[in-house]
Amino acid sequence: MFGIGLLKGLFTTLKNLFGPVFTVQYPNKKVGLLGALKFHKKTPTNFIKTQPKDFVKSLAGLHEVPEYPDQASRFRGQDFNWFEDRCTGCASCAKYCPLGIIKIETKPSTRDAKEGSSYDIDVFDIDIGRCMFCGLCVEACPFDALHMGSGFERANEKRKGLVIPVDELRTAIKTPSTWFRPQMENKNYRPKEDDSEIKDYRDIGRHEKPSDDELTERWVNER
Amino acid sequence: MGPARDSFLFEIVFCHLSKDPSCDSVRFINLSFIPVELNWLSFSLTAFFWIFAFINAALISVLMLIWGERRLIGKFQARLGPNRWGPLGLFTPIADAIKVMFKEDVEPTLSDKLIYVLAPILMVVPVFMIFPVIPYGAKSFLTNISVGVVFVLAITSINSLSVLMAGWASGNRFAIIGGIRAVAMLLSYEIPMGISAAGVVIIAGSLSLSEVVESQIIPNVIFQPLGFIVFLVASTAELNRSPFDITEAESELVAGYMTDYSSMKFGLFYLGEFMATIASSAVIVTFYLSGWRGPSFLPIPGEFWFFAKWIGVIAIFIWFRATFPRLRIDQIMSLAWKGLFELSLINILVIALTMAIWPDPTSNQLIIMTGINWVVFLGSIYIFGKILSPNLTGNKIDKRNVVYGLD
Amino acid sequence: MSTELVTMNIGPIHPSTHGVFRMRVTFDGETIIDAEPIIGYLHRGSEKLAEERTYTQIVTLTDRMDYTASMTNNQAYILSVEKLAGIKPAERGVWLRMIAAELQRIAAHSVAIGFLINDLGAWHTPLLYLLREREKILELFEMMCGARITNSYLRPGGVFMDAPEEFWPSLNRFLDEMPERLNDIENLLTDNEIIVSRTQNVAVLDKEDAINASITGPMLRASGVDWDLRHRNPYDFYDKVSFRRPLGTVGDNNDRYLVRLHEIRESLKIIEQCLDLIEPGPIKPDEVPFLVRPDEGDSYVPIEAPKGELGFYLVSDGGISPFRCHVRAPSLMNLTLLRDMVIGYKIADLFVTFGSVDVNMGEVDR
Amino acid sequence: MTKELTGNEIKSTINDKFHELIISIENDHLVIKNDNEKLLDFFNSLKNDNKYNLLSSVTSVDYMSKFVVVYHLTSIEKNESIVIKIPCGESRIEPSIISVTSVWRGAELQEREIYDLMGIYFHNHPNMKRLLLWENFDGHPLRKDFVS
Repeated sequence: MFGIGLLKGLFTTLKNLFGPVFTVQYPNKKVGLLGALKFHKKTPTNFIKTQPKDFVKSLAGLHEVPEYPDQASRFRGQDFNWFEDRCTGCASCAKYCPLGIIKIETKPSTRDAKEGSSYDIDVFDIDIGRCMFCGLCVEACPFDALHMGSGFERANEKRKGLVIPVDELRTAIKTPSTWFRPQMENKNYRPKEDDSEIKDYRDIGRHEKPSDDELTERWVNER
Repeated sequence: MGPARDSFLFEIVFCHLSKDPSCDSVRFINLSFIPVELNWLSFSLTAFFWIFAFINAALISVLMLIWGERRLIGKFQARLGPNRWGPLGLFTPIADAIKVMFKEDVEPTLSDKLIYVLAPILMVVPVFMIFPVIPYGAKSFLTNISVGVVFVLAITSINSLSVLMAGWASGNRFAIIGGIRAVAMLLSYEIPMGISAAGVVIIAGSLSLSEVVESQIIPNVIFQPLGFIVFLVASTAELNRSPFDITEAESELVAGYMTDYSSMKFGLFYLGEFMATIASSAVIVTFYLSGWRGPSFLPIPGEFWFFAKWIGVIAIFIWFRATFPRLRIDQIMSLAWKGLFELSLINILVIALTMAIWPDPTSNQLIIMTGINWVVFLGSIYIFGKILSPNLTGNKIDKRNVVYGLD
Repeated sequence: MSTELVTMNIGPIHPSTHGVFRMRVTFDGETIIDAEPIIGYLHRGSEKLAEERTYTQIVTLTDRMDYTASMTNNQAYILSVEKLAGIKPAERGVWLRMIAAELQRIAAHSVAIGFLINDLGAWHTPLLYLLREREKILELFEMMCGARITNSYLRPGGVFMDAPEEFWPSLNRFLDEMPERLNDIENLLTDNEIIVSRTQNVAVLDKEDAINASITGPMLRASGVDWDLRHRNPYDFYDKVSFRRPLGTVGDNNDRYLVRLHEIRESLKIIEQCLDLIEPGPIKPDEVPFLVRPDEGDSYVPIEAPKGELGFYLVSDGGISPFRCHVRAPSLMNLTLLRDMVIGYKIADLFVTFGSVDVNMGEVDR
Repeated sequence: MTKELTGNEIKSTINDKFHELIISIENDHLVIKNDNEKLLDFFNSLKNDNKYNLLSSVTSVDYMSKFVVVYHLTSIEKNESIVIKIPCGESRIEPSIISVTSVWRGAELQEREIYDLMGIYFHNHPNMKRLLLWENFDGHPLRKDFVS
């Protein structure tokens, strides 16, 4: 009968009206008292004492707490992580970059006795304004020195600000993504968690190919 | 001065201004300061007060509706809707309004300047005139004009002129097509709307909106469902709301007749459309949902029932918008002329016949009449569904499924 | 009564031209009497750029062609490279890329259906329901390869990295939930009288015309031609899985919608079979170098992308980058008959037909 | 599995009267002479007699010494595919070839694209204009000697 399809449609939307919402309110969401307590992990009395202003706000449902979308550990983020100790200045990354946005300048090492076997890096600039985050530079790095980052909040007003200079790469907090670094996944390392910062390049380790037994262990027994 | 003072709302303000002895009984507190000789002054002041109050109430209700529509559609679509600005996003429409006001006001070179400016005004002003005649409660109405039904139908049809003016004056091809579509559609839907409203008038025996409400012992939505459906569909079309939003048709005509409008001129169209939704919902509540009448055993004022039903009808419009795609112009026209027009005629015929048999129905007879109306309603919807569905596309609509490739 | 024809430029900036497509349309009142598609607003010269990139680097270019179906673009390109360079892919890598490609097909068809219904004038509701499901697929992709749209997941010989452990339970959950969501979509759309009356018997395309105009993919199958390259020319391991091919009966807009909807269900079945058949092992042969250097020659491997037959014609001169890289873009071919399909119908049908063709301007212009 | 015919197999399928058009038989394709009169007959016979009804792809390659137009044809009924290559424009001055749009409608946009990017003119094409680039664009970018 004419109209049955329309009614079916109306009931489908009605069903969704009372269903869950799928919005993720990045970067922050407004919560009421219960949400605030849950987020801060505090008892009500403690919350009033420590954050009286937030308490009042939360009563009106206006207290803001940060909310981030779930992020996979392989997420190819914007801030590159680079370990200078590992980098030999071979410029593989610069060669494999499809856009040629990595600029490397080296000079013979002053530290190493054998001249020529190692280089000091003077310039290692990555122009992420043109980067498409394909990760080929990371894939090409033979010494696991360059990693994709896990952040994604590098918006800038000027194009110059989109170039990551070598000094920033040296000093930045290192929370690399596990893109093309299976050894980090095997260690259950997850970026974007509280203790995920990697201070020493040795913590990363080098990737060794898993044996067939290990693979069977991992994939077959799993399912 | 006479008819205006029939109104309770008018009287209560008037009597607190004027020392007129005739309204001693109305006053709560005796603060009146204007002597009887200056009654014209108190009269004017009262009128200005109510004009001010009604226009502002209408504007605020539009802001509320914009917020409510966006929130509710968001929920229908399994997302949140606006929630950043103010608690639950309540201030979002205010931010919208400020943004619209401060936008650059562009007038296209090819536009017909005078008509271009007049059109948005004509969109908004008539809608304001509906609110004073609606009976919000047993005594809460501003004026009870004796031809309320005709007045309401006449006023709501003015906006088709405004849409045509806007479309024509813009000098934009999208806008012209939108305007032409609007005229074709709005004029067509006037007819079933008027005829189904006649069914309401026959039952009430009066053109006054208060009488219409008083007469609904059984709400008209139950008493004459066919008329209600026709009126609901026709007023959805009158409001240019989905699934009849071909005049704007975002995916076809960008924004239809208001493609070239910007700034507050666009804001006025926006305002007019939402206000028309509110006004039409109030009309539907009055005509078919027994207005302010509620279950009499509950000690709740009639105004509450009116507003509850009002919000309910608006929610139904929003629900339609969240669910239905748009009809095509030829389907819309054939729905009006091949479907709703006949259905409204059937409705008025049945109502008139039953009223001729029982001119002064008792409650038992009313129940029998309701039964007859429901039988006619289901039967005619079924038959017209059979006849109409092939006519909508000009081809037969069949239930179709895919076949699968053979191996 | 004398009437005047109106010629309008629809696009490149228009809400429902799916990007930067432009049509110069002549109307007689509401009826279309001529329509000329004008394209090129998103031309980025991918084919020329490919001539100065290595074979691995071109993978990143293919992502950006049909940006709603990067995985299948990768697949088409990689298959062509593998044929050109004689690389035998690793089995697990092939299974992984089949899973990825079928997930991508679900995502691409979701977008296609959602925007088709949006072109019909629905206020984004079905679109958002479908994008909600697509979002889950994109999250799966993010787990697999760290990106959601521009995946660059495939490499000559397989994929660059095995799927992580958390991928499999998520995929299973998705496979469990999706059929129910599809039922919701069907309830909302398939029997809806407005949609049915808007789409049935509009823009009918018959078999011979469709084949003659090189139209492929769901559009060809909606016209009733049983031509699915996964079935007729099984690349990867499509010969090891079984699936049905939904075909239309009339070839109108409604059939094109139905075929896409049912293909989503078939893709779910294929993924389930892949999950049963996938076995541990290397995801890429060890001997494939980072710099692929094929011998002189050319190769063309067509695959069934969500939009139709997608193939990369690669010519090698023995160097590290292709001498010529041509993309057989299904979106472009499917536009061939747009003019013939819409003439005589109403303005509103123009956008619905364009939506049902399901073109992606990134692929049309390349 | 779609059968990809070798050069010899293609030669044996096509009508004998077109054998004179064959320049060379390669491993997986046939090289055909750019003969404006007979080419259309040849393609018509491929479509109608040999049932190669789906024109998968038309493209062209600039080998510096010559341009080669490559046709990938598929038969839906027989599930076979063939490749035909036609060299043209040895002098690099206004290379041209007959359009197959009248045989396969699907060539319409692809031939326009080739004209746009490679500069090969197709005779008898209903609408031989640039497709992707704008009207006054100077040069044809996919040519190897193109300098921007």
